Amino acid sequence: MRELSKQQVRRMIAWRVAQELHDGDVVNLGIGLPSLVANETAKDMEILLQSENGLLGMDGLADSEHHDPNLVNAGGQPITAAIGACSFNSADSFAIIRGGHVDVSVLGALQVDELGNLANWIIPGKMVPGMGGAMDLVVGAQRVIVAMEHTNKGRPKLLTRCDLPLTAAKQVNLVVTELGVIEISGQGMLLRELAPGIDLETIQAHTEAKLHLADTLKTMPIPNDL
Amino acid sequence: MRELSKQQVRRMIAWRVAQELHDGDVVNLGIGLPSLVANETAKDMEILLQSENGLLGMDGLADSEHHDPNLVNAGGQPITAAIGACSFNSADSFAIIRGGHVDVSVLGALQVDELGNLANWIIPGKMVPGMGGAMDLVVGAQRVIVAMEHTNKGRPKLLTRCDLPLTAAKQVNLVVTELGVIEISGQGMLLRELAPGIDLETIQAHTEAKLHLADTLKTMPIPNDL
Amino acid sequence: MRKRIDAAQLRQLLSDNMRIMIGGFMANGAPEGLIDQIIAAGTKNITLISTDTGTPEKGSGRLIHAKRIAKLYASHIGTNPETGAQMNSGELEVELVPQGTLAERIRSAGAGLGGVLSPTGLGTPIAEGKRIIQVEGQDYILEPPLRADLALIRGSVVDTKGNVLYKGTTQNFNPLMATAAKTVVVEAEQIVEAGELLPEHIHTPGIYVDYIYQREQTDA
Amino acid sequence: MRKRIDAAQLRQLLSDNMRIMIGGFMANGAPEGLIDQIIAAGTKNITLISTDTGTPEKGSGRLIHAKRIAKLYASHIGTNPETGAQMNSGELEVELVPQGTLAERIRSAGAGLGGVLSPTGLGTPIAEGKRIIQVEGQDYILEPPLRADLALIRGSVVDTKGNVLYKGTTQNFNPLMATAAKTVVVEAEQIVEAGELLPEHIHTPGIYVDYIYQREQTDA
Repeated sequence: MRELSKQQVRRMIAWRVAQELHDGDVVNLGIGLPSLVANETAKDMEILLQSENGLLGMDGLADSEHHDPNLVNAGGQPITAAIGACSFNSADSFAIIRGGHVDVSVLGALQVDELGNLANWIIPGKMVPGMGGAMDLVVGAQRVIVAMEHTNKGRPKLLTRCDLPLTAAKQVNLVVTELGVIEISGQGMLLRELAPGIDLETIQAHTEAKLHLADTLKTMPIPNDL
Repeated sequence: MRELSKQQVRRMIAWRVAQELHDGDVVNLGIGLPSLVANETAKDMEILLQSENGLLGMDGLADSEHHDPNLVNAGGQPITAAIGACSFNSADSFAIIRGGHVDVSVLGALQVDELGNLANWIIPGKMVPGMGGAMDLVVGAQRVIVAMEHTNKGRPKLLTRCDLPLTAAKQVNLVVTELGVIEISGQGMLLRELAPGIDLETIQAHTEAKLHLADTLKTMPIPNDL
Repeated sequence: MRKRIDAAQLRQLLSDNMRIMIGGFMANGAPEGLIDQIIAAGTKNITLISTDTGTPEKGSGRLIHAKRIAKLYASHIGTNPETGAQMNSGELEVELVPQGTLAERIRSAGAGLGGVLSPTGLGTPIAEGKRIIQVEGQDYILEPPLRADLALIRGSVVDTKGNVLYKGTTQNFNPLMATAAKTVVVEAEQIVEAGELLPEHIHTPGIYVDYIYQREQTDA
Repeated sequence: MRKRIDAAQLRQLLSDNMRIMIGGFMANGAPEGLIDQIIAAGTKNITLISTDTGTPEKGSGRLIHAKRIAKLYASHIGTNPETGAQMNSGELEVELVPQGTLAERIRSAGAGLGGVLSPTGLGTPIAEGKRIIQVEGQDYILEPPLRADLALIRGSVVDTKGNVLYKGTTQNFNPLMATAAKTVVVEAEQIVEAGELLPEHIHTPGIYVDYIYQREQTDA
């Protein structure tokens, strides 16, 4: 496989996450890379996007022509609503999230470990943005998918144990990176798919946690046009 | 004072309770005698009636011409809504009640005692209607007024201690009967007003609890046309 | 309109010993057409959660009258003499819950919370045997979440995505129950196309609604 | 329209050391006109409750930028560099609260409940030093109610009785904060006569609203 640009890597991860979604799923996408998943879902599939600031049925970013100052996403950007969308207050929004009514939450991570622990909200002494809605999303969603680049400036992000303060304990189900797809199982990290052109040694070298091999290790599918 | 009919007694009590209300008060009226208070408020006063099944701004009972099957009071009777009324679900309705946003709750009682304890929801082995919204109303309202006939078939209802299961502990502020107006104070029952033609001996004879006399014992006002 | 079901499909959702929540307040906003189907299906030994039991002829109380209920959670049963009679005879187990507490117990189940800390019922028989939690010097009763296998609700206007608007006082327990059951069926007074309800007018998001039912018009 | 107030009357409601809730999410649905008046009045040493601190130029974050806040409860502060800077320098005390927990803490104060039992934050620094309550075998963090002296909210349409409707995503924390403060002021985008909003379209009942404020039109 030829060298991919940063943008191609991000698209490849977002596209692979989109393959995990099912028709009718209620999905919350975090800002950054996870938000790209919205562009990659099959056109005949209906995915309901939940925006934790108070909308179910988010459509896309609004262009200047359709800009409604009363309608923004969780990043504060102007958006459009799909037909049949509904709005609500923050208590009701997090009742949807915490109550298990979101099928899939996709978010980024600073660290994920063998137990499914997730750290993505604070680097003590360096970065304290706050957790926003992330802690509720990770606890409440039926399935938690982490979509991220495999390493941070070469340092592994998939660890035996997170050393940053946690966002939530034991909630991550799946991790998708540009190197492969890893399930968090009762026995630790289970490698399900390897990206084209990546071998076991390479992915393990970039992963602190021990990768167990799934019985049916597959090649990770990527978009046709990549 | 001449002998009053049962209907006149009820009207006298309801009218006296209405004098306790202030312009702009949010009021919840229990079924039966308390519901009559709505007819007795001064015409230039705005009282907002809360119906715990989900309406603020109850107007009156609907006649057949204005009957809307989607609009009923807590007794299930068709009603009309005042201009500016709003409706809500039961959680939000009791958030209004329990959260202290109802100024006055007026309800009937089987028993009230010196501590302000109230019993009005069950007679074990005889009558088990359930508490409905009464327990929340008595705990949540800023002021709890009991509107009732002074005795039940001659037996006192104002007791040293309730012997029926309680609706709420220490929440009653005022009791209005056809014999007088009694405040529940830190020292027990404080007689504030005596109905016209009633003497101290008579009211005490119909009251099990000891009645303390207010410094300024007054004659209980009654409607001019009674 | 993939969510619409008819009476036959609805009956497939019913089984004996189920835990069912039914909306309505004194039968106002109650899904009478769905209650008809439970009666017709013969479903029995039901645990019913409903704020009152209406009357023997109206609302969830019809199921008491038809002797389908084994256990009941309600705040008020005084308007249906059948409920008291079956309770006294031991046929029906009744747990009385203050109305505001009932609403919050259902809401907390739907919201993924561990129940409610309510001051309502302190010093009364309602507090007996329950945990009392002190917060900031005040006592509260810990009341656990209340959920069900099936919620049957009624909506005034339902769009094809399952979004619901309730008119007048017909909201009552309906939007709360919609959040707290594994399967949710709404009986629609009126069905409209998605998009006809404004996003900010919707009381129950369509994601909570599994199926939409409309009572068959017997009067042609 | 007895609830309407002008800027001078509004400033009478403000004082140093107050505990103020301000609605809005990334300044969407934030009462910018009311924030203007706090800045103009010079009110300081405020305890602020707001889900985020917007930016230094928008929403409640303007009060951070103007150094009026001594203590902050928020779920996210990353979009306003001033907040982090003042926190690091020790000028500003910050309590970070998960967004859903913040919403429920405010709601529970308004609803007379003893706080919230939330699973959010278990096993993280958010749980440290807090009471853990087990219900039906699950652990929950007990999070106490959160109330304020003053809530400043924004409504899209406000009627003359104070009933509020919020358009689009501008609800966010506004209707919750309206229930949990001693005094509530709504900044109205549009004021209509009572009766123009249908009862079932109203998000915040007028009884929660003490005053209605409309920003002066500086552009004639």
